[in-house]
Amino acid sequence: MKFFLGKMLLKKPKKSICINIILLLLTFSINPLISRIIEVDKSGILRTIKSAVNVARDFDTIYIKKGIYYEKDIYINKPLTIIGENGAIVDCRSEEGFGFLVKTKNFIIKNLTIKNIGISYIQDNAGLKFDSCENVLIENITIENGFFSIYFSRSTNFTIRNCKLSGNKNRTESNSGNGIHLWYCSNAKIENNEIRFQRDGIYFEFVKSSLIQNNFCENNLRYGLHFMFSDSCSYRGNTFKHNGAGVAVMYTNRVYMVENTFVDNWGPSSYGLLLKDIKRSYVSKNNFLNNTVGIYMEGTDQTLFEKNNFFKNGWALRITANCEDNTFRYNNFLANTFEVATNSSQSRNIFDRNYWSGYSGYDLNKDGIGDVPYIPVSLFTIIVQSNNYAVLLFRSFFVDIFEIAEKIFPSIVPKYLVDRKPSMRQFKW
Amino acid sequence: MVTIKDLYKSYGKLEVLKGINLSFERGKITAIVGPNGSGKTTLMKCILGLVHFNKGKILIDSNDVSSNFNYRELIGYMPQIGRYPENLKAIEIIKLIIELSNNRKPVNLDYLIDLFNFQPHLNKFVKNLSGGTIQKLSAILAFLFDSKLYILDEPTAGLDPIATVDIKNLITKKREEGATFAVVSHQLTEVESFADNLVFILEGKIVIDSPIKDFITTTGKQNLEEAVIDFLKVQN
Amino acid sequence: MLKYQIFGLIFLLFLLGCSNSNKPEEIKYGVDVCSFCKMTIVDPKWGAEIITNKGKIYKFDVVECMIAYANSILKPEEIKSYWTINFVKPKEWVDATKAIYIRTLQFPSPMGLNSLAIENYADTSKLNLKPGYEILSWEDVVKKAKEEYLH
Amino acid sequence: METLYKITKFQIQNIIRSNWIIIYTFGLILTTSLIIYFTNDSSKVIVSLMTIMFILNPLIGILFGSIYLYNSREFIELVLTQPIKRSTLYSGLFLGLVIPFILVTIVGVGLPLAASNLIEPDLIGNLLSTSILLVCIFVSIAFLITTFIVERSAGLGIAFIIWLFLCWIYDGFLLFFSYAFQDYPIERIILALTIINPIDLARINILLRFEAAAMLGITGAVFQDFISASLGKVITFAVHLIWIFIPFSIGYFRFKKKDF
Repeated sequence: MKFFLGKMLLKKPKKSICINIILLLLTFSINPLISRIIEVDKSGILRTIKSAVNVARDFDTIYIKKGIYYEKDIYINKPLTIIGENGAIVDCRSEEGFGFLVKTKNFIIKNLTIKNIGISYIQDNAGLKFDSCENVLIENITIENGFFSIYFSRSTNFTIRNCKLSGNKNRTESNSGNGIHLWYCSNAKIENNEIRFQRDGIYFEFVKSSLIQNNFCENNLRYGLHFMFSDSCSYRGNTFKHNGAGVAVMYTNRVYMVENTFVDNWGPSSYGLLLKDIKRSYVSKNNFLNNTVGIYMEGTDQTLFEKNNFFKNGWALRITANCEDNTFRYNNFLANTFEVATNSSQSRNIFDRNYWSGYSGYDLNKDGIGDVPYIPVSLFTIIVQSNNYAVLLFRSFFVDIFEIAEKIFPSIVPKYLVDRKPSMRQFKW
Repeated sequence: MVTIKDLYKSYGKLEVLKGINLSFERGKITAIVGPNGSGKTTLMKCILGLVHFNKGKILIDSNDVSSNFNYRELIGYMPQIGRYPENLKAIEIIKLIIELSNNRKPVNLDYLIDLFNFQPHLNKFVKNLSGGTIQKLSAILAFLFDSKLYILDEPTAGLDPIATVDIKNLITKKREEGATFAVVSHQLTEVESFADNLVFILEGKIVIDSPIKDFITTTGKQNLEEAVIDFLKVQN
Repeated sequence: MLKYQIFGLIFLLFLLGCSNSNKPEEIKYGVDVCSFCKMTIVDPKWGAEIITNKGKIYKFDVVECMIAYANSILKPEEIKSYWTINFVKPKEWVDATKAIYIRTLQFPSPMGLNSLAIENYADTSKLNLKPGYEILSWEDVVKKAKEEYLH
Repeated sequence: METLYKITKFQIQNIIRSNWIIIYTFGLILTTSLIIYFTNDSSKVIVSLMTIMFILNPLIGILFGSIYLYNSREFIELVLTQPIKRSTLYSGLFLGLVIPFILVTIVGVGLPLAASNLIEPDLIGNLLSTSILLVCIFVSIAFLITTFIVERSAGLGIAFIIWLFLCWIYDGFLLFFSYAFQDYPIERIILALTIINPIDLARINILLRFEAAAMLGITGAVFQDFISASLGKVITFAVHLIWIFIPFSIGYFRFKKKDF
């Protein structure tokens, strides 16, 4: 297992998941020969999905014809395929309960709209809820006005793709649920989904070896993506835009974060990416654009940050004193109000060959590396990092004067936080 | 015309006027003389309402100075140093003073402009006027209206001889028309030439208050200057 | 000298005016951030607060964060009181050291210790507890939090 | 009323013609235009302008105000020998000084900003009105100083120190205070202390109105809650008015009793 996890960081796609899916699909493609197709139709014999589920045998396919079905708590405990015709809608009428509750292996659900899931303060109601499942495929599902949209617990080997999930934009954090919620799961693949107006777009807790890619999470009330205690997972090519607080990756080791875009996560307690107690991870080729803080890191160790773009953030990086042995190289820091803030009194992180738009040094030998080291920390960021209230002096004349004085006679800014080889040219990644 | 009774004024611990009793006779020129710091200017400013006195009473034609500011209509004042807003023209300042003085008629304006040859300066900005011209402007402002009382603080200081003569003639002319004058001055010879009465102030007290002619006669001296020096010696 | 004394006195009055209360402050869900894990606090069923001797209030999303904070960033002797939200009455505060904790996977907590707080045993009736739960005291929760969460 | 109008009018006439004010206005127009031209990023423009409007403008206000009043002493005396009320003269002097400054601010900063179309009119209005309030405050402090302190150089020194205190030293104290009492619940006190200082209040008020607000974090959010609430709006406006009113009226009573 350890070997496998180590490999995770190096190899981009998850082969095991792919193979599983192919196997799964193979199984199902043979199925129609031996299994039946059961039609649900508002004007047919079977008028409700529940009745169809009742009559269905293992590996049957339920085909839901166009129409609005006012149903909830559809309980599934046998391997089935459910496919909706265009315009097939399940409306839970905001009553407490689930859309579908699934406890089985080998389940496929496709092309269906589920809407109006009821709010509950005690139960985690969801459009699609899975408990102890295996081999599941969810595709082209639209969930509107959801509480939790898709919820998995204690499950493995499943794929969620091309879904559009959305909560109610008028809700607050405390009465909305997560878009895709995984708890004690493994080998999940989540791709090409659009998630909006949920509490957290994607939520991972105690999840292992899973892949999140090319998703678009926007306007979620708290986080676009929230990772807790979920080792050896990857996310790549996702866009997290204008979420309440950004993306949080916490208490996790070996996370592979590549080619994501973090944009417009702008608010008093927002950041593009929050890293809290993370070890041995890799952050590369991400774009951090217009966030209050690009990356906020606390207790982050042995992580490599390379080839990222930090553009127009309030703070590009905020690093607390307990972050150690991280390396930042070949990153672009462009037009950020502040580049690095830290309250560390020692050099525990390495900055090497980054491009800093704030750099005003020269390059006499024309090797593309500035001849003067660059200190990306300003006095104000240090003060703020150790004293929250000092932020009120932002843009004050008092701070301006001290910044100028500090530039002329450096005395407070730590000289160890330095990029000794700042790049003269912006990298193209 | 002006009656001052038992006037006291101190700035903090510094007593400047210590019980002044005085009256300016109608139609007479009273010269107020005394060394620097004796309290001449303070006395003037008390009459003008610029300084609030601690004790006593000042009546101008039965108007109590401390009760109503309108009595100032009766007074024309010429300060020792005239300083005016730099970016206004002389004419604008004259107009402003006319506007601020309850719309009294500036009956003497043309006469004064003529007298001081002021026409070429009327449309100049104050910052371009020489010291002497500014002094003339002060004089014009003081004599604009037919006032009953004129208070002049060193009216001839800084003026060229011709203008000095002009001012003296003006004072004499106004006196003949019945105006009362209080003139602060240093120069005893000058005072002698046009004043009727002498008031000599020393350390906040009046030591001489008499018609000039009488004063010279009593001391038996040739002129006012000698008389005053003699008087002061006797005092000491 | 007198001026300094007056200034000092004013400050003291200010401080007294603020620090005297020993009442937890309402958490603004969706706005306030957990002092320990930095997460936005969103779930009204969970929430905890520390009030220090000096009167400063620290807010947490859940009791395990509070315990972690009390044992790593603050010193226990600096703390005047510990508070936690009553799971079944989310607007009410319970003295965390006297609360009853129920540990069950039925109600996963934001940080995974899964120990909800209630004020008395009668409150359990509202939970529809399924078998497999544990009842813990404050001391148990502190111990478990230290073992499983703080490392 | 008529007298007040006349005094105000002649003063405005006098000040507007002064080289000083003309140069300052053109300087402002030039600086503002350059800032707009070279930064072309609305939030950076606002930040740069804030330094000019909330730091430089008050300095010019308090110094120019004091110098002007000291220079006008003799003329004030002369005007006082005319049959007018002292209070009318005082108010007239104040209005006459403040109005040119308002015009200078509008012309020097407002016009280039409005012409550039870079910043929404609402925010320009906010920026200008806050700046105007600040100038009024510092002019009124100049009135307070000149009515109490006869000696010109001492008066100007004090004017400068008051400016320095409000825009610089005060913030140092604030920082020191927040460090010293970090462990206490000082949020509200800090809020109060910041609001008391007109320059800090002006700065935060503007910062909170554009996107930089988020950079103030949770502490800023507390301010935002306070300032955006209707009561907060009233209070912030009231604080500025009080800052104008108190020095003005203390000066006023002193002026009425003063010996010239």
